[in-house]
Amino acid sequence: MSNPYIILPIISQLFTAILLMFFWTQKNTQKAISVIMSLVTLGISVWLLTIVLKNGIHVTQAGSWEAPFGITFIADPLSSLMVLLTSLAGLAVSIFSVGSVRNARVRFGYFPIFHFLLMGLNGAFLTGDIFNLYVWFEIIIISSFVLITLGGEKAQIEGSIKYVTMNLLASAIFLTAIAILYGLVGSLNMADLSIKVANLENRRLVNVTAILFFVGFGIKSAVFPLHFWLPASYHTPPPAISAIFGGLLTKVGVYALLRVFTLIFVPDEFMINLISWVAGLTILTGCIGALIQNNIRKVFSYLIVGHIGYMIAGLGMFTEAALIGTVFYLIHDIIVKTNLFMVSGLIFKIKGTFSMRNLGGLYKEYPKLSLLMAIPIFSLVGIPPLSGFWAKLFWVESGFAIENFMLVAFIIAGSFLTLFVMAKLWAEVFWKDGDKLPKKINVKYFWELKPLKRTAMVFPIVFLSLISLYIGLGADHVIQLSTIIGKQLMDTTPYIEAVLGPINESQP
Amino acid sequence: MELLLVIIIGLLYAAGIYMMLRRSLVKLIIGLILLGNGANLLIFLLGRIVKGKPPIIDDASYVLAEIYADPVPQALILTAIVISFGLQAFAIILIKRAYKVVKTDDLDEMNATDEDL
Amino acid sequence: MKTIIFKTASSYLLPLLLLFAIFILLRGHYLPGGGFVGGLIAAIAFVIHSFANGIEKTRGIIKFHPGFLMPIGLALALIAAIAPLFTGGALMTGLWFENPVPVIGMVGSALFFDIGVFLVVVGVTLTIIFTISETI
Amino acid sequence: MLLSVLSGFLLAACLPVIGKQIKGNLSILLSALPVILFIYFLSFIPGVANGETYHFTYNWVPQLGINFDFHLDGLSLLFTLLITGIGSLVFIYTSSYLKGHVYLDRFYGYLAMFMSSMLGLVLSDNIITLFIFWELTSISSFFLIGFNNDSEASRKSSLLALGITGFGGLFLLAGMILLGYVTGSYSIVELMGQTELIHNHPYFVLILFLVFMGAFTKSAQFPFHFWLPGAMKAPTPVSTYLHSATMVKAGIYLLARFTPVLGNHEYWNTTLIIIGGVTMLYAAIHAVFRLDLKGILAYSTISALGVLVFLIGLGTDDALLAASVFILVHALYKATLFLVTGIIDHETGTRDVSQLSGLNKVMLPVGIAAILAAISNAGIPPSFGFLGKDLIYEATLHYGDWAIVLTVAAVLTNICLLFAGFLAGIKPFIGKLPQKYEKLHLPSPLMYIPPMILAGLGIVFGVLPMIIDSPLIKPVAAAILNTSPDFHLALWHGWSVVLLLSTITIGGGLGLYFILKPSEGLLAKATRFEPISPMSIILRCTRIFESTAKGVTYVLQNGYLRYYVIAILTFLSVLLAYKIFKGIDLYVNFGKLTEITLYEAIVLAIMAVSIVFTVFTRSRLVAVAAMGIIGYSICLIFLFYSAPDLAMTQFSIDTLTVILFVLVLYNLPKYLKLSDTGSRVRDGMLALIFGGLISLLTLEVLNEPLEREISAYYAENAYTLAKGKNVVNVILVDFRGADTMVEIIVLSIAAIGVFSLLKLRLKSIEKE
Repeated sequence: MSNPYIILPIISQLFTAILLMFFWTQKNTQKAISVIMSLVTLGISVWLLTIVLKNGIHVTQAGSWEAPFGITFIADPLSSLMVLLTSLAGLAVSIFSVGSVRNARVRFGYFPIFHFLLMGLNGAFLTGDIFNLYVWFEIIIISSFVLITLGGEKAQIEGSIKYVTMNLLASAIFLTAIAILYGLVGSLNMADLSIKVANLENRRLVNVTAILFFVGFGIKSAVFPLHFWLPASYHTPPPAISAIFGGLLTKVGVYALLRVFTLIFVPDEFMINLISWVAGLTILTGCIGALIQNNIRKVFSYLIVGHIGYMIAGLGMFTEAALIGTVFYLIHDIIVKTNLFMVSGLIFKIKGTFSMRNLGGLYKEYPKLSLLMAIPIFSLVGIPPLSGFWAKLFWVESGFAIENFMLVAFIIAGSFLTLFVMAKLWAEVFWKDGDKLPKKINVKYFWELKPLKRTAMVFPIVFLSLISLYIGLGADHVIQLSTIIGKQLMDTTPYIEAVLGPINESQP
Repeated sequence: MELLLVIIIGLLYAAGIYMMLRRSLVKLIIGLILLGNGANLLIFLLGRIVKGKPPIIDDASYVLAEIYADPVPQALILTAIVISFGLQAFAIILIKRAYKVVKTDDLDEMNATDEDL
Repeated sequence: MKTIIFKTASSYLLPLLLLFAIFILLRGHYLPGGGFVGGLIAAIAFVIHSFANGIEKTRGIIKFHPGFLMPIGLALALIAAIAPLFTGGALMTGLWFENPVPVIGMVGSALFFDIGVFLVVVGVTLTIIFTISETI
Repeated sequence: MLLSVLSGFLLAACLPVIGKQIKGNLSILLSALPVILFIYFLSFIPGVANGETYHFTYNWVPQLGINFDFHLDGLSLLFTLLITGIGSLVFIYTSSYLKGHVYLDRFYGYLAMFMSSMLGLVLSDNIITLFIFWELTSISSFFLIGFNNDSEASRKSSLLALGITGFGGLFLLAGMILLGYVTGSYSIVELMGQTELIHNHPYFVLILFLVFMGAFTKSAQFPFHFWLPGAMKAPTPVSTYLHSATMVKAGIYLLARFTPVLGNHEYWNTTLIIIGGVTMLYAAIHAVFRLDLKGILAYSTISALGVLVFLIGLGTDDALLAASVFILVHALYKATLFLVTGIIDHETGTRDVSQLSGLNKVMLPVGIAAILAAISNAGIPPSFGFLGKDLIYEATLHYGDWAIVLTVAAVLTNICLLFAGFLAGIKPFIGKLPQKYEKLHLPSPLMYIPPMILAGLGIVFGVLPMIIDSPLIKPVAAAILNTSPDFHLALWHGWSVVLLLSTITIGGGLGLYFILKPSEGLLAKATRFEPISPMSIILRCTRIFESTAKGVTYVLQNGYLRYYVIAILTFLSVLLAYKIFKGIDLYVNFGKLTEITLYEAIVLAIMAVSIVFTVFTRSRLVAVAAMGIIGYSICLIFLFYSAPDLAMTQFSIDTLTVILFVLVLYNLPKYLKLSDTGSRVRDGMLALIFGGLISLLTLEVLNEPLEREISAYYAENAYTLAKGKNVVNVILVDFRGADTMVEIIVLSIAAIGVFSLLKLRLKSIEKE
């Protein structure tokens, strides 16, 4: 059904960013605007998901040019869900930024860029046009470049060079893939592509294009062996920035993979094998990488890689149940990873370091905060019934059903390693006696901050923790939602029909 | 002509990749730019090239004449060029900043973020 | 380079080039050109001026930081893009005035959009170039 | 019912808030919860004794068929009573044991959480819910073992325990899901009806393996037993509650519960007999050499668990009956001994048996409890333990061909266990009281009454077995056997081989007790075998794994950007090459190509030369200039092939890029020749291969016909609908205006980025 207002999540973020640029020098105004507008966007996103679930897929054709001639924006359950998750994480990080981002960074455009980034994410989720997707990706890339280098510290620059290079390489590959796709079928609308690619005779070229897309998106979602930029860079910027990166950026890649490999290139046996192996090795590299790290943010970075592997594994199994699992995990992962990076920021504020060796005694000094932080930590592990657990049910069962024991083994091994890593982290950071550890100087500690700032740092963690508790304990609702999405990923006819109108059955 | 363009595109990709693999940050950025140029030419070529028929409707008529160059790839490339200009400008400035902070453009001196365990 | 001739020439060149830029902007819908190229030409006009007279002078002419052209341009483009939403149409649906305007031709939301592009491009280019020149 | 299971979680959730108020003497009030629950579950006894079972269903995730389905039968009832009963005593005991401890509230929180998880575990009919509670017990155990979190040993032990049980837990999860997949049901009751299907399914062995891994790790079976002695770092109430009476029996519960589903199969029986047998002997012998009271008890617990697994493995009616009785017997005496140990530790400050003796003189009631427990453990009549032991021998003696071997193993185990029990329960209390302990006095009754109750029950049940015979034990056996057995517990069975064996056991054990004196030397001898123990082997494996992980990560994440790029491109090239060359049919359709004119050829030649220049020049500025020429050449190509807008844009962008480069490179030093020839050749090869692949791909795409539906639409409607004549521009601002909108945003962001990158300087306080 047609509805021009589905692009409001994009517009409201863009509006916010432009507004913020007008208040370039007023840092307090900027903070207020950011939080208020994040709330507004959250409201819009809730509205969007509600109407999509109620009335089916909503579409708008930019410029009123009918598809496939203009650019289509489409809100199906998956994309509206992603928009909602972006807004949730966005609101949390916006508040967290108020407490934790230094004024110097605010004066140099932190908030506008942050909202541009969110706009880019929303755009990428809502667009129904492959080239437009590329353009949104570029927004995401450039704003993340700016955010990751904002401050210009040595570590930031070194990390960002890797980040920038890999992402530009990914863009180039993505663009190449689009070029070939256009050269083959002469269309850019994804629903249209879905039909046209399915009708192409030269399957080998289709396969090659699919590989290019896989690698392009694979770099962005950091799968093995394309993930190297992530552990090199995610721990370098300020925690608020890591939080939004860790929670959302790689997930756009996953979203794109899900979208493209269910809608345009339905995986054949070769692709399934490829995706499965990549997924398995991603889980393994990520989790063993996390095992040996000392910097807590690096631990989380590696775990991002490992857990991306899970989601790709769901795609690799390519059954409805496995995709439901992937969607469920996507919801969980965005909330929890964002939260964990904020937790790391809070820990840093309290102790002045990210190094596990030099951390300790948190449980003794801040028992209530520690219990709060335990929620995301153990949710990530998937201690049942917390949120990380449920998706595994789907994957393991699918794995058995299609006799892909390798992936089951990898998922189990990954879960175990995650459990161990997080338990170790807990023991080191929270339990260990903190009295004898070196103290950092020249840091403004948590207890020296104004109460407002402290609240701004703690509240978003509470907020997201409550959500992840809800995902875990109220799993039924989330599973219902994931099921709807999983079904639509397997059966794309409603998507295509929403964009192009009813498909004539007689056509091949 | 297509054949020559195909070779040039291959060369651009190869040169871009080769430059990316060097140790100098400046070469790395140049490599990325070459890669971008290659991709743009690729879109252009794969939209099938037509000589001397720009997609501009002449004064007298209301629609384009029969044989004309495909305007879609042109629009795409235009967008791509502008976007990559933004990214390149940023990357170029990054060289400057990196040089200021790290005092070299040797990429091998910029490994600290992977090393601290 | 900063000869008197160049200085004088550039101060005449500036308005001329700006005019040319606006011309390119407006005719873009019919002939090669458009907001983007127009913006670049305008920016180059200022850059030439600054090479001749120094950045301080050029900034004196513009009065405000060129960076502010960006939000203004973006806002203009955004308004042009979402104007149809208020009447229930889709994003970027063309809204047109009834009658053509001399020189420009048909005036519609697309033109405002192109002007937005123009402003952004000028703002961006000048910001980048000025910032670099200042920090050399 | 749901409330009764979850009440512990609720209590735990409340404690952070109200904990401070009840930290003092009020903490004993918390014991009310387990006591109430105990009474609640007692009320089920009459019904269950009559063969009824109770079922409660509360929806949770009906989508997946995962709900709180609670099923209460004899087996569950026995366990719930143990959990709440011993739980009550432990709660009471703790209020005195940890009196005034700063974190007493947290401790109670964990205990309550554990109790709830355990209740959920034994009551769940749904195997996934069962697994959820299973994992929760592991986690609460992690927190309890690590309770003294300042000590590194304590942290390590808790990690080890979580590592092992969590590892097994995931296997169990897989097993449960697989069971659900095979049978289409997550309900144990329903699974019982599908035994046939499961036994004949090709995945049966896999299911067995997975379930066994879960059970063995949790119940500390060989070779995964070693986490349990480590877990003794926890405060004694925890050892009592979790690591002897309840949690470690979860594995036993699981095996018993699944006996009607998976049991009665050759693989099932053999595996369990072997693992159980090895565990019971191995741990029993180990127990003999320990000096630390808790160490002795830990190993004897492992051994007892081995006995239980062994009995379930035997699988005969006798054996399962013996198992049912032994679960209770063991819980009673072992909990007593642990509580007593706690008291000794609390009062004397040591747990070294060789240091302890004669404590009866200062704490008689404690001594009585300990001695009674030791008697029950030894199986000396008229204790309940005697009954248990009898039944075990009964079971082994009637097990066909292997009866003798199995019986000998059981006797040997029991001898060692008896010894261990005496060492822990009797040795500290008799003999001469060392001088340093003369001033000791009796602890608070809150501490010595609980063990006395437990020990007392051990005797009462022995003398009057009918109290528990049909109300409790029979339904348990019925649940495990899935039929209604016919038997009666009795202390005296008449003269028989079993009695003889009991006598041998007691005699042997006593003999050992009088010959073997625990000493450092003995312990040292035993530790010499440490390097080949499963613990060392497994820990060594994990260390090897960790160093491999380190190695692999170092190699992969080596910090050199170019290797990352190489990895990506190699991956991509291999895949592309594989697909392109698989069934290659490259051809060039010359008819379709446009002709080459001279000036175009010249432009392309210039371009090629510039590319080479850019790559190989030694000067940055030359490279940038050559790059600029490449850009201008592209601009010309655009111009030749009908793209004036593109040409204009390319021209201005190229100029700007070059200007930027020149401004930036202004003060950079010269290129250095940084890479050696080898890597140049390698990179060159890779680059050429990749470029070549792209060229091949392009050629092949060019052969495909291109549909132009979309551009045709634009050509037709650009003027009529969009009122513009420059179609490219119309596309940019109208047809695909959204792209342009985004494009100018990209530019703005880049400008902001450039601005902040060059202007922003952080003060040192702002660097984080």
